[in-house]
Amino acid sequence: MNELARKVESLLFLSNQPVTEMALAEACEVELELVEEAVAELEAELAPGRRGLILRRVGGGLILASDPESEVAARRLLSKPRTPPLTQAQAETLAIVAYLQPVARPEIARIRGVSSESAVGSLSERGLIEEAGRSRFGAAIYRTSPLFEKVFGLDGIDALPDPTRFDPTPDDEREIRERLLAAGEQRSEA
Amino acid sequence: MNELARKVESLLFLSNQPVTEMALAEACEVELELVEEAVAELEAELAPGRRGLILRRVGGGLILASDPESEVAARRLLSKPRTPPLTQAQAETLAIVAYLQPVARPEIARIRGVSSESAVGSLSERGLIEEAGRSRFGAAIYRTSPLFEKVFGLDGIDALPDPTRFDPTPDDEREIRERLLAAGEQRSEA
Amino acid sequence: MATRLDLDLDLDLDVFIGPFDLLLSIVLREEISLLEVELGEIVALYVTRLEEQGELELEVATEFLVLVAALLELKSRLMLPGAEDDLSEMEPAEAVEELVARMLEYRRYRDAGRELKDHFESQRGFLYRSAPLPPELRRVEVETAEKVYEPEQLAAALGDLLEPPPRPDLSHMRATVSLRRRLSAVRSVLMSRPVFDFDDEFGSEDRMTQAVTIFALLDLYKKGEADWEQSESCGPITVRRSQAGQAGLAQTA
Repeated sequence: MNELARKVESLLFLSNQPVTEMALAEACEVELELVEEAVAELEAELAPGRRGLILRRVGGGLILASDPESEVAARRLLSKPRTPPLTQAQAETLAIVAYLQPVARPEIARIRGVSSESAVGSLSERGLIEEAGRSRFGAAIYRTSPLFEKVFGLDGIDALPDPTRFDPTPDDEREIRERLLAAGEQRSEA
Repeated sequence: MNELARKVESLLFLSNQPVTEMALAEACEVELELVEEAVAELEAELAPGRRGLILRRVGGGLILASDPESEVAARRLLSKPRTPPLTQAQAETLAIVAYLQPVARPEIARIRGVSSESAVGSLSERGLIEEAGRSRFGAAIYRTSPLFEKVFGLDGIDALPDPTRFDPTPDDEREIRERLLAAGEQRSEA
Repeated sequence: MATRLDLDLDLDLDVFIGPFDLLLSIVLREEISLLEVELGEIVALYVTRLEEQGELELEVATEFLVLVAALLELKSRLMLPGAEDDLSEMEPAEAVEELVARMLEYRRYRDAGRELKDHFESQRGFLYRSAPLPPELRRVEVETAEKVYEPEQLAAALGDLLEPPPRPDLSHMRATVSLRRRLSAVRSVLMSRPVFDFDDEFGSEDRMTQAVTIFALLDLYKKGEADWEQSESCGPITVRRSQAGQAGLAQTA
């Protein structure tokens, strides 16, 4: 590998975000064409099956990733699955997704009365909720995952307990949704 | 590269900490000897000057590092300036902690002749030393941290230069002794 | 390391005037007792000299300070009651040995520090990756996952969300009282009764309403519609419809 290809490999190794060829060229203070050549060389070196690393193009940039073949071993070595207690924001968000699923992100925000991005993000990252498509307006729609049912010891979503403090009239799900939205609107006005 | 060597490379890529060969063997569910062979293969592949990555033995384990050749470009890309060099006070204090660890703060002060609070503070802040409890008299006791070994590229504390290298020479001793005692004589003779 | 021990410092103390190293030899020969030497003054002089040379970085130990610190320790041992017997017998040679040992010990770490410093520089080109694990490795695997959360937590959270929020507490906000309304309130009383006692009519209102009513009275007085009097401070206020006010009141009505 030539010096520039080595340098590109170093830079991609150190960066945990995708890096564009332009950014690589600027960092190495060379012409873009040279970087493109170097990337091609590196790409050939890291072709699947050759090394433990692979070169991926993600969102217009380049990123090094580990070979998926090693995932099981990596999990054994590194994975310390975390199941920390849920924060109130996470519990509320998860409850909304669990009881109303599928539910779009703006609806979660309306019910909680606050933007719920960070809670949705951490629940997705932990694999408790997952995207189930997009709404007509392009908003992500969420549902709970199979992992959710296992970590809550639920035999299916129907096994969720009745919401506590909820009056016992046999309200249907639609009514819960409306009541949640109504309460949420009052919250965001307050 | 064979499959196991590729796997080892993947695992080292994913881990931010040095990994022992034993841990690699357990993760890959193979015999230690096989991992050692794979590491040898990887070591040859990543010998300095061949790739952008270098395999290093640090802190009792293996870790991937970028080639120092790409340091300037990497700092530019990640906009990470170099940390300042060690000051003399920090270097002396670090030497005392490294060679005498665990060592209490008053002992550091006794050797250096000055209270070494700020040096101890900045070394702790840099993560190079850490508290390892309290002495009977309540003084903080320090030792070097795992980061120290990583930053200094040491495969464990035993890899520090042999302390006898710093033994004062008989000349040093004679010089000091004369300086302490001879002034009066010289002057009275003069 | 070929750095010579630097002990050059001119002293001007009560017991001694001259260079520090001379004092040191004299002390070590026990011609002056260490107990009589003001070590603090010596340090102060040394620090002043460093400052004059623009080198004042107190964290930087120098052999000079190591030596003074060692002397200080010897001196404090001399001053300890009871310890004196042992130490008064300390031969000058022993004190010298102790000082030499301390100086040599310091040199050892000074030199090791220099080497560590160089080593640090030589290693700074190696950079390590610090990236979080990919998300799939941070997650619990479905197959091995166990129950860790209580579903009741979700039921409770949803219950909280179903509860409409409590009505906002507005007690900290001041209710507004309209001057116009108070004007018409006073006028309507004046219509039915030409003379009245303020407290009888408005004493049951809250303080704010009473205050605005007083403003209304002031306004009516200015317009010539009403007179009022209070014979003593904080006493009753008598309000009286004025002659000139008749016409106005009639109009308003």
